[in-house]
Amino acid sequence: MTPLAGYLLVAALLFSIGLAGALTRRNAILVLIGIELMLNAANLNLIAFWRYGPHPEALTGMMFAIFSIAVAAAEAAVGLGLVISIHRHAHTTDLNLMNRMKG
Amino acid sequence: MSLVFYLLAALTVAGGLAAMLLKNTVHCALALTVAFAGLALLYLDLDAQFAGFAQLLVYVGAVAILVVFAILLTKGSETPKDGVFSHTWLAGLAVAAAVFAVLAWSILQSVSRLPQAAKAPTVTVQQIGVALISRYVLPLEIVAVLLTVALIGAVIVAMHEKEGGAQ
Amino acid sequence: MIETADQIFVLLLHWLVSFLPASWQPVASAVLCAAVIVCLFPALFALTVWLERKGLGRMQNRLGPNRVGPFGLLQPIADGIKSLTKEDIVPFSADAAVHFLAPIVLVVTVFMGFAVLPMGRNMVLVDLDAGLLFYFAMGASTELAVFMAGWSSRNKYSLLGAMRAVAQMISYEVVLLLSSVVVVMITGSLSLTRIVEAQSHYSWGLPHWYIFTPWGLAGFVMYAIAATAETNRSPFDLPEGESELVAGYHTEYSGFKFALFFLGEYVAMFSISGLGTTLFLGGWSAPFSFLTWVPSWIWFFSKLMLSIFVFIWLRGTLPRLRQDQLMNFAWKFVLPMCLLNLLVTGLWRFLGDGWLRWVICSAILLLAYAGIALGEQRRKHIGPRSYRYAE
Amino acid sequence: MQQAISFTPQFMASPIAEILWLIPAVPIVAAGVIALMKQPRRKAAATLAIGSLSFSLLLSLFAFGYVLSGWMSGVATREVVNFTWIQAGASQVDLGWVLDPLSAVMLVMVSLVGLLIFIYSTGYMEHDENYTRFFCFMSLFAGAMLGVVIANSLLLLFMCWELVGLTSYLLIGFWYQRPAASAAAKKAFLVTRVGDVFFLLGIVWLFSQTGTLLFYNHGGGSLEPLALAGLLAQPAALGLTAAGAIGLLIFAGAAGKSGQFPLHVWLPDAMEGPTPVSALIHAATMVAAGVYLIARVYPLMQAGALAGGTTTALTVVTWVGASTAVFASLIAVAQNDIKRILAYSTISQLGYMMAGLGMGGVAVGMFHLITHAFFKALLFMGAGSVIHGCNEEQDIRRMGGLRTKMPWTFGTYAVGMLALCGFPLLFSGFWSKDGILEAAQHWSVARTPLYLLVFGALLTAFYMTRQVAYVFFGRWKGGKSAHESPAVMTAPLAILAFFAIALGAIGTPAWPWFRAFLDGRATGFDMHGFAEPGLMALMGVSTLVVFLGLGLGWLPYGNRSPEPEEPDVLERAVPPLWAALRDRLYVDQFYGVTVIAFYAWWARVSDWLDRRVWGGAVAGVAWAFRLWAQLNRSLDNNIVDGSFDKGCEELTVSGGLLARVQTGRVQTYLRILALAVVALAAILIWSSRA
Repeated sequence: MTPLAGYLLVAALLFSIGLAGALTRRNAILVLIGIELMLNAANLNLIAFWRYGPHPEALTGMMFAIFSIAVAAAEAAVGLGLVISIHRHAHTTDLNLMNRMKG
Repeated sequence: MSLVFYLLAALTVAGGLAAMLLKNTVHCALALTVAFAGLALLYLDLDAQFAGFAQLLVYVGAVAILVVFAILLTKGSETPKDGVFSHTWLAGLAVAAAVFAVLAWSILQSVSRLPQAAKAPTVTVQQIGVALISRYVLPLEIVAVLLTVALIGAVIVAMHEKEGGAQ
Repeated sequence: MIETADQIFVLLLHWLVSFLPASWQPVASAVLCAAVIVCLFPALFALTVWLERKGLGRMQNRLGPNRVGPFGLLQPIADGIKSLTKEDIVPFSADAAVHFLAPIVLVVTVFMGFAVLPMGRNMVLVDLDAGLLFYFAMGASTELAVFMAGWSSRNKYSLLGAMRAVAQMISYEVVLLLSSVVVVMITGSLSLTRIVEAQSHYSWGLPHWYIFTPWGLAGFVMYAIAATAETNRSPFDLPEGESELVAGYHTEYSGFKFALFFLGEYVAMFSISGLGTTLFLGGWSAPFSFLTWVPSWIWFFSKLMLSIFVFIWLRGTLPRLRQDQLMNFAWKFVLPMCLLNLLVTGLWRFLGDGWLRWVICSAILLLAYAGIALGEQRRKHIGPRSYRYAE
Repeated sequence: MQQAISFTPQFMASPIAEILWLIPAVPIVAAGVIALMKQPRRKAAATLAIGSLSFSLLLSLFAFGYVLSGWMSGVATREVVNFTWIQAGASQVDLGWVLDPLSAVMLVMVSLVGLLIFIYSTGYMEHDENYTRFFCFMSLFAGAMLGVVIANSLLLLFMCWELVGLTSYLLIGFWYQRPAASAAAKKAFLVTRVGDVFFLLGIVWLFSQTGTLLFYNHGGGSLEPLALAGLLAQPAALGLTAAGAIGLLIFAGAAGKSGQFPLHVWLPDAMEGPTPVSALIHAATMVAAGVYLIARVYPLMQAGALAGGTTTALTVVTWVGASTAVFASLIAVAQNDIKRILAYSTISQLGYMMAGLGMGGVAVGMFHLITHAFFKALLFMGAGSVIHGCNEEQDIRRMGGLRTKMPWTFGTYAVGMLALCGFPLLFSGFWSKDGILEAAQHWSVARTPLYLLVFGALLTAFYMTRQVAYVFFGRWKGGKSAHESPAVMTAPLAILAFFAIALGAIGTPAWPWFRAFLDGRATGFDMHGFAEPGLMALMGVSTLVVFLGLGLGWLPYGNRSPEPEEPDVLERAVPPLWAALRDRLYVDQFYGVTVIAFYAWWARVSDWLDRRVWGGAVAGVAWAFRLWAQLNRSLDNNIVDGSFDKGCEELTVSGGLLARVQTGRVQTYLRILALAVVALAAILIWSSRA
């Protein structure tokens, strides 16, 4: 098994863990954490492909990862801000209690 | 497949699992930082120095702190009585498992086609900088704008209404 | 002869390592250097504690420690023994694991910082291409340790202290980064050895240290402020404001863990001073061209101790700030000034050589500072302070 | 008269020429800034306007000095800076500016007079609450005018030209509360449009012929021999060459701006604007822009002229100019509004300039333009000072005896008046007018213009004397007592008066410096300039005419101040003539019954069409649709609705069912999302596997 496959598997595992968390946890913050994990798994993929790809000197994958790190930071900031404001209104961070959008 | 890789992978996955499974939210956050650190080390293992350190700086240094702050601000640190998992946790788990199955399957399918170990590329920070301001300058600018917007947006969203933006 | 004196430690290392088979040598040398660092700085820490207590004593018209050994020189050792032999108390409701991990994480991350500091010619543990970035990554990680300590010990003082500390460190981390970026802009490299080399040229016998340029001076001032805040030193020592919260985030620590925190703080001070030295004061380079025969490491450590003395001096002189003042200062004054400094550095970089850039850059900076000062005075911001009591 | 060695023209653009664009740019920017100011910021506005214009004046002086030094060292400066504005396929539109003696002289004149008038207006307008707006418009005008002056491209010139027109419109209607003012503004705008349409036609034609609108472009410009030759080769209608036709079209535009005979009607009404405006725009600069335009495109007008001969275009210019000169001064005789009299005299002087251009060449016309600018600005500002002093009284019959009440104004006004009449030897007006007469004397085509112009001179002297007698002599007949104006108003008057006298020195036949400067020839002082055949006689005649005019004016009006109501001396003498003159020879009435009436009729016709024809059609269509709608409704109610309602019920039911899916729980959605992704991925991989 090639090293790349190993990295990809780790990334897949991490992604699934993050997804599982995002799907199962009640606390909104933890859902956000799960999403962060998924993002990081994607970054790992990008970097792995950059490393073992045909043109590492083109830096494409690396750049992609760096940008996604930056964007993820912004996402975390806004997401947590939203959670805080929701908590201020609903006094809970439990997603199961936040179903005002019910059809 | 070096020993280092296995160790780091184990660390990272363990961190991720802990972050998703632990009851105490703050513990989850700390475990998350472990996972982040592991990922950073993985990057280093992949000769992506810059990305690795950036990962440390951004995630361990900033995002983790943000998360714990959010937890403390939302009194999330004490665990709720009726469990930390939603009652549909089984379905969620199943879906996640399905996703993993698909991913793993596709990877194992294409193992033969994946490139073998390549020689480590030598990338200096200078090259990255040059690339950032020459070829990737537009994304850079856009990210800059995005970060600014996110900063302002986060502040406004999290600000107390009664202070009416006085801060 | 001079060469050997300069490179003595390097030669020593090579000699020692040469006994081992080639395959082990890199690992061995790394371990050796790490060991040296880990031993050296605690010793320096002990010395510094004694210096600080003596110095503060002088400043406050007391004698300071003078019982243990000559001039109380053995005082630190006594303290060390005491803290080692003390009982290690963990509060009943505390989160044992985190409570245990916190000091370790702190000390480890702090020591990591030294890995990239060049302490003399060819005297750097790992010459990373992204050394500065690495350093800041490590510095960022210490905040987590502080938070762990404060949160895990289930004590409102600790928590408040930790929150204050983290908030303050985050705010000033930004300033720290921005004030260092100017150096990177000019040097064109994140590698600290490269930065030092860029500064170790001489014209008319004077070195090209960055502090001797307008932007460098401004940057250094910002850096010094940020460093003081980053290490929670007075006047920014709110996290441990004895009068407000008993001892901040390490209230609930005792014995050896407390010693670790204590050590951690001082070592952090060393490393941040070392970084400042490297960035602005020309690292291990001599202050005058005719002094280059003095071994480089001597210069580094003397500069280090000098800045440490400044820290002590500040502590002896300045009163403590209030939290809001602290934050306003960080976000409303220091940060904009750093951004301005970035601008000026860009100008400097592109105005090319010649006297013109000196005039323009210094003019801009001076105007900015003078203007702000005048404006503040006009708007009576620097007036009698008003107290807001907690309700 | 001089040895006709012509200097070598040079084209390299010097630094001063490079920054020439600043001269118009600065006042325009200032105008923009002032426009943003609040109304009470009076001081700031005035300061900004004056400061910017004095900057322009400084630059203009530099430019002039540069050209002058070039001239001294034997170089006829003509430096152009061109750049491409629009690049459309093969053809490109270039803009640019030119620095040559013509533009240099004009620059200095415009900015100097403008500056003086700005300073004057700070006094004149101080009681007006729209002070800032006034200065905004003023400096916008100054900028645009300077732009006209430096333009090296017919298009750029046209832009600034229109801008000038716009500001003139805005300033005439500055007191838009007065119906008269707003009407006058509209009139001015429309009438000048008539000219501008022809002008634009000329521009387009020129562009289509030569492919460029630049005047000078290192041999590639439209005024340079190459292009001119092409234009001459191109025949147009009625025996005209393209050059001649384009010249005539451009002249139409110029006539509109400079109020030449058929299009002069707007200028007298323009006096509704504030007096500084009349002085700056409708006496000194803008109206002169037409003359300047002709001077600028002179090579075009002159193209195809035989040696010493003339061309159709120039002939037309001459005749129009000469006739306007007499015509306007005739009307001026019978006016009672102090500013109107000056307005008509302006028209007639513009006629002189045109005639001078047509017969004597650039230098003759331009010289009169410059001198006239100074003394006419002086007269207008004097009139303004009088009006100001007599608290907004404009009827000369209600004034009188002001020479004691406002000595400064009187003295300066007298200087201006004498300059305008062309009082011999001492005043600039004499020399410039004399140059024109001399040109007319040597004109090969006809003698009539000479006689016309001489007659005009007589009338000028006459009506000016009448006015001065009415205003300054006799006894005061106004209501409240008059008072001298503040120094800020009189000082500019004094300065202008100085120029009104001194400028004459640069254009005497003995030392025709101005002409030499413009034509780029060397010159020196020699008395033989007077030895020109017939010159002495001509000067004698004009002197005689002037004295005659003064005398004729003084006899009936001097020192005896009739009551405001009692009819004028001439009116008693020859009532019909007087009536004709007072009603401005019925030109306005004529337009009223022809052009305007036609437009009114046409408007009525189209109105009728709208109401009856189109309106009817629309109504019919609408009616048809209403019918159709009725049918539809009956259909709907009975057939469609029933089924539709049923369908709606079904929809609500099914929607309710679907709504169950919307649990409002994020995780549910996320789950479904993930499932979908899984399915997609599976399909993808499966398909790619084979």
